[in-house]
Amino acid sequence: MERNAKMAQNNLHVPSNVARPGDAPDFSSVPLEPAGAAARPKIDVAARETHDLSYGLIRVLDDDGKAVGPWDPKLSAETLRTALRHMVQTRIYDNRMLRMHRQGKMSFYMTSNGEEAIAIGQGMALRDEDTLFPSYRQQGLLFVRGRSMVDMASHCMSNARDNLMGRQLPVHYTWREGNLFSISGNLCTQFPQAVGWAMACAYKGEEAIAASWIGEGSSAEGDFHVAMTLASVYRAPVILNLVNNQWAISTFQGIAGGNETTFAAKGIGYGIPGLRVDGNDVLAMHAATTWAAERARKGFGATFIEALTYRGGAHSTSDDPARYRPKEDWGSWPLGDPIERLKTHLIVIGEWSDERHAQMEGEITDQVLNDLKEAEGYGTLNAAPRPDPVTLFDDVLKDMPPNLKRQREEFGA
Amino acid sequence: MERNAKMAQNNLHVPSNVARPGDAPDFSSVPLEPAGAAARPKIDVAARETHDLSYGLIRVLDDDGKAVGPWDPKLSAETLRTALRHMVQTRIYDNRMLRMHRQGKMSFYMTSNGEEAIAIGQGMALRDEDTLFPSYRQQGLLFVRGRSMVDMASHCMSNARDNLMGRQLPVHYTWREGNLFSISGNLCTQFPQAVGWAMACAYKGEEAIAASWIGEGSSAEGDFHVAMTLASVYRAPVILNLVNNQWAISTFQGIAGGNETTFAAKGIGYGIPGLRVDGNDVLAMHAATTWAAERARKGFGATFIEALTYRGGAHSTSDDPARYRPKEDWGSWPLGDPIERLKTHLIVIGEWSDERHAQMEGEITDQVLNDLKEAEGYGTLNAAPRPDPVTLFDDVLKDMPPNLKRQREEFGA
Amino acid sequence: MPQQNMIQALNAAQDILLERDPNVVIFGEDTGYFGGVFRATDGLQAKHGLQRVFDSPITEAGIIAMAIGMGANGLRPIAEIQFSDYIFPGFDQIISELSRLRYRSAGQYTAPVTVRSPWGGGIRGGQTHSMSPEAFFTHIPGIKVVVPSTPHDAKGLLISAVEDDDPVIFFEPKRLYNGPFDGDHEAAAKSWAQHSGGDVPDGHYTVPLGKAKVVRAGKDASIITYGTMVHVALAAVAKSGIDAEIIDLRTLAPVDLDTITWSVEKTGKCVIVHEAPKTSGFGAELSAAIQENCFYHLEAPITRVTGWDTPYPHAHEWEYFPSQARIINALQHVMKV
Amino acid sequence: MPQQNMIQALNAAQDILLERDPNVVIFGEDTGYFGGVFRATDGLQAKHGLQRVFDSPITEAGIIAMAIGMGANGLRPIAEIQFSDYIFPGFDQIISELSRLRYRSAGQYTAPVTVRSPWGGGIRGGQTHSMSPEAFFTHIPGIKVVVPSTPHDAKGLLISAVEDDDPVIFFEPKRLYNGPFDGDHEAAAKSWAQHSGGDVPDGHYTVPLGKAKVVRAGKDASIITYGTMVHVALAAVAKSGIDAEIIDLRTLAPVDLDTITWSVEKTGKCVIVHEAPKTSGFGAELSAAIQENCFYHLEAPITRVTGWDTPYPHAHEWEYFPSQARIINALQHVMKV
Ligand SMILES: Cc1ncc(C[n+]2csc(CCOP(=O)(O)OP(=O)(O)O)c2C)c(N)n1
Ligand SMILES: Cc1ncc(C[n+]2csc(CCOP(=O)(O)OP(=O)(O)O)c2C)c(N)n1
Ligand SMILES: [Mg+2]
Ligand SMILES: [Mg+2]
Repeated sequence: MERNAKMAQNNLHVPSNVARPGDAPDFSSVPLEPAGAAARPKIDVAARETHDLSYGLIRVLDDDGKAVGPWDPKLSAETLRTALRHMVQTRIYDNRMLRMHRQGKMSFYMTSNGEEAIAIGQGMALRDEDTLFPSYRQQGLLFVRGRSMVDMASHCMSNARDNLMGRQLPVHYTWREGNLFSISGNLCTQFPQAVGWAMACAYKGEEAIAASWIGEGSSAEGDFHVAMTLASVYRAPVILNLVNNQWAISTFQGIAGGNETTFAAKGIGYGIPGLRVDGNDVLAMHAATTWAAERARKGFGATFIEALTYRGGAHSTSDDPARYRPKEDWGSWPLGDPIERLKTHLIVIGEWSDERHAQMEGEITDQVLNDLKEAEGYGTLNAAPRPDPVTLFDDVLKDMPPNLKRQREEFGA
Repeated sequence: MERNAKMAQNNLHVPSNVARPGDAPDFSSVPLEPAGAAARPKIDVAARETHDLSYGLIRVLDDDGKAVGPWDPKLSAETLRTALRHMVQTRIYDNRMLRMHRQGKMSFYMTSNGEEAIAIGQGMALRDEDTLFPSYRQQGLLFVRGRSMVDMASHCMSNARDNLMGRQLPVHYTWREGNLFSISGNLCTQFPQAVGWAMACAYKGEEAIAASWIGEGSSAEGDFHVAMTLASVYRAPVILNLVNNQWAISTFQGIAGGNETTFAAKGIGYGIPGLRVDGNDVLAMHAATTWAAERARKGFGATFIEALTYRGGAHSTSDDPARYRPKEDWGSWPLGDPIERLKTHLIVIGEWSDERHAQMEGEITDQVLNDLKEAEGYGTLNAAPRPDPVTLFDDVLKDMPPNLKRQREEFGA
Repeated sequence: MPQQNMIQALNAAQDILLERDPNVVIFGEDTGYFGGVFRATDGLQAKHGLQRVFDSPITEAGIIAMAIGMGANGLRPIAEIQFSDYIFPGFDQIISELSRLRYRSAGQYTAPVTVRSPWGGGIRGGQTHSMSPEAFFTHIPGIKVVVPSTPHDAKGLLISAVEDDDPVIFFEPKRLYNGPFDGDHEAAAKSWAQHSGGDVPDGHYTVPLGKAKVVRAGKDASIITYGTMVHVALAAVAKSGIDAEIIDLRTLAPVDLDTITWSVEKTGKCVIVHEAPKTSGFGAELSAAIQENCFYHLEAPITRVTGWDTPYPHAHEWEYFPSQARIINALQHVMKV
Repeated sequence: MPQQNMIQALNAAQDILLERDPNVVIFGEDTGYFGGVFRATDGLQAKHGLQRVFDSPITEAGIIAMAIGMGANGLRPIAEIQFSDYIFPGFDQIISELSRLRYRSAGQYTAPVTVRSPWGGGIRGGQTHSMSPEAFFTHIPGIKVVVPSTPHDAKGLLISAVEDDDPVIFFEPKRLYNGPFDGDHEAAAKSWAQHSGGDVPDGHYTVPLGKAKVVRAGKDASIITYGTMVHVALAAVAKSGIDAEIIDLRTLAPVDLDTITWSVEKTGKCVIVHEAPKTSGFGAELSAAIQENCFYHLEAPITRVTGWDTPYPHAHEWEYFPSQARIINALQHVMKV
């Protein structure tokens, strides 16, 4: 009784306005600003003047598949086809890897279904010497930078060819040659590290910059604030990206604060321009990144970009989204599928066709199957060969310390 | 040679635009918005609509000592005289304590010279049941809540009457009876704790709220962001205050990000209204707090208040400001001395006089001297009595664990 | 008696706590609607309401800080940290705040917070889902540290922890959630239904904090361990032919030194087993304390079997995770003397 | 040889490092214009420029993270954490990131970061300016931990630390900044000018990491210690009439076990001294390792003299700080056997 009396007046507000299993998907709060409507300011714009950009939505591809407005990056058809190829390859690779996970060939996997335009559009707008600090869901960056799928899959299967010696969970890539930093399993830690990296670029007088990605859920970590503060204070040449795919495992963006504001608007509070961009529009992502990169290279400092998108699949192979969100919700996402949208655009401008698309998909599928098969030849999580176990004692410090030497001996090496 | 070539092109931006010893103080960037100009929105205002308030400055007392504009809290002369008394008492207490520190009666001290209007104006706008989570520089709150100076000084001298048993550095007060939380030496940790406290108020259906204070320097800590995020997501009934006194020990507010934005503007990025208030105007501080408290109590959630002020003295007894800022800079601070401003106002409205003021100062000085003397009777840091040393083993856990019992025995108890 | 796995036991404990005390609240990443990535709060939001079991933003510092504020204000929060590898953004709030609040305020403010966190290795989680960071917490005055090894103890200890007026860090050996695990990763998974530790009484009961349990009596040597390693040690001893006593600490801080010294004085030999890296692991404190207290009874050097001094590897998990073979070796080593 | 106090020695080391390597950068709270609250970087910004020695915002997480990013990108950062009590907001960046970067990237990325931080008690700093958190860091694979006890060693070790390609946590016993302190807080302060450890050569030299130093040879017992306690132990031994050997570890991780075992095997008796709380302090690891390696030479239980298992108190600092008397007691205790 007393408990119930107490409960009756509980005034704690807990956000819960999201469609759950059994409900119809509800995306009424997604801003559908018309493509081409957002202004494109000068790169030296004051953060305060990006107010409208941070609450609106930068879109280039309109509903008819045309590229419109001041943010149109005017990419060549060749470049657009390359983007499409990377996106399709990412999707196919992801989905094959998912299947290989089910076959027990790796311990874990995470797809980027639905978010391909972000990594690809942004990756293509950067230079090779720019260093990337992604989260675990921007595998598209590796395709843009030309990493071999054999190597990628070898890492994921922790096999003898894994450039990380079996030390990391799948999809936590590192690729120094391609200037892709070590992906951490700890959320958001890379954000301020990217700022430090960028500061060192400025210190050395280089033109190279850094770019980092986090999810909207991760933005609640203290490291988010730390990164934004450092980027602002030292005007670091860095692009700080937040991928708002609406979900953080099972929690919706309202739990990360998205009910009360846009994420992009947080930038302004640091004196950093905030851009909210249609994350399923590869042209918009490319354009925003080009703008931000130029700003960074010219010494005007950081840009904060929120990419609005939807997580198409499960969080990872460890969860079942049917337990926390409506089935088939991805299909009703109002910003569509990024691959379809670019494909339509290319067709509309007469540079692509359904036939060519089907042919490309076929080619890529063959190549993915081929490469994954080759990778399997170097072993899988549960089938030799794999990295020599004694290497687990290496790389703790540059030179092996006495305690580890003793332990390696005890281990039997 | 090579080094110099490298140095020549170093593009790292480090803020340094502040007057240093030998320079004339330069406060040209302090916004001198006319008193009364800022609008006073409804308490359910959307955060975005506080844009102008977060970049401007809420002021009530004008240059002639008149209270003007929609933020005038219209306090009675009696209330104003009480505020003045608290402020003068805080100043006198602080300065006597500083002297006692020099006499070796305590290990450390921190004054709030110049910032008295903040603790007093805000404290008086809150209710007794509201819980306060201050930093170490809002001792004025204790005067508002009626704590005895004998007890305050006894804590600072770690004597036998210290309610913290000598366990805390001076000025790190705790006073449960007065609903003043335990002040931490670790910066900004109290900010998210206050949010949790406020959430519990809502959970229990109480009308009580929480309020917390940090310095502008401390706002760079991750806990700042964490507090703002939680307050936003759960619409916690809390007032989050940032005291921008321009300095964090030796670093100026540009190092905390203040060159690129106002601190108040950060609120908006969380969907929390941001108010920038003249921190040396006790009426403005009172009014802003009243507004925020009503907002919190009515279920509209948190408010973020930046109080613009100037640290009149040293950071603490451990530093010498002459090494890092111009001498007598406080005197040129354009927002004046909060005590002088309230005194002038009371005189202007015919409720005070120089004579009464001098008399009050005399009375307070007597009382301070009296109380500090009485406190000394309970011991000082270096003169008995002091808390029984064996109590150092108490209160680690509710019941003393076996390891501590053994250690207490070894200690000789 | 009803059979439950450890997740069910933890879920039942929380259900009972919510039921009995309106001040109990539960929050953490994914703990609300979804019921936690390991399902330990499954169904509790639906049953007890959105305001009592809810999701938090992804901020471990915030989870701890919010728990402190709520706990100081009369609630009794159970805060979940999704993996103990992710507790470190909240470490400052634990060490500087939660653990010291009672002391620095001389008892005026206290926060009866329980921090639950899946802990330890054995699930192929790589370096960020496998850590055993208990040693750090045992070095912090002002908090208690608990690690259960069975569903029965998990429920009873969690109820004790939440009802305790001090902050408790409650580490859950995630490899034991679904069944006892004896270190043989190639064997078929076992279920708690076949294990006496899976007998979990209905309703409210407690297992006291600060009391170790002799899980196997023996006279030749003492094995001091906790968590998953209890089961690995049991299997190792069964194979070793050595009549070793096995002590499951259950509470690491304050540790039950009486039971430990009683056993080691009897056997004169001691092996300490844990998953965490050796250097400055909790085994170091155990070894030091045993040696201080049982010096004249020791017939062989106290030997530690631990994880290596490296980050927790992914592919080489089973070369890292202390094996039955390593425990048997250590037993033989101390017996050789 | 020139006489310097420890601050001057640290300042000189950093000056030399800045001079020799354009990639060395220094930052932290108040380290720039002001030169640090303890003045360890005094004058360095004026001499080397705003971009090489600068102030950071008050974010220890940011200081470490920025150092990681800069260090991975070719710089050699010296990051100051103003008090080691305040290192914990940066603890996650140290344990999850800095310490693991080399390992998890299989050597592709590394960050040669040195974190300097005033450490330890004895200055009436209360619970937030007195901590000795070294044990936490010795439990983290992938970082080195250094604690000097003289100006000479401070300079030589700091140069080694910064030139080392691994991350180093460099704890500075702040009570020793201005002079050797033997625990007698009532005696007049001593100056480094009267101490051989205050002889600090000009210019570049190194003291190797990982090597302990016998600061007093003796045959009756071994005292293993570091930091301020080296001086307290020296004074205690002088008064005790016991011919104890005193080993100053200087590097705690990786620790110089060879020197330790060599000494303990010789004396058969061992006292470990540190300021941090006893339970799971670094003394636990030392005791465990010594007992593992010197079991058959030990004639008495290894004894720990440490801070109590409480937060560091303010008024009762001298009841907390391990005293000469407690060390003498411990020595007598191990000798009684
Ligand atoms: C510090 C930390 N806390 C918690 C986790 C567990 N975790 C992994 S992913 C995830 C959700 C992240 O969501 P978001 O940032 O939105 O990224 P998304 O998965 O949507 O790309 C959580 C809670 C973690 N990896 N690190
Ligand atoms: C976590 C932490 N880091 C560093 C310090 C050391 N410190 C004490 S006060 C201070 C400056 C704080 O400045 P600000 O927040 O502006 O407050 P103010 O002193 O101006 O009132 C610093 C760096 C600390 N106490 N805690
Ligand atoms: Mg997300
Ligand atoms: Mg300040």
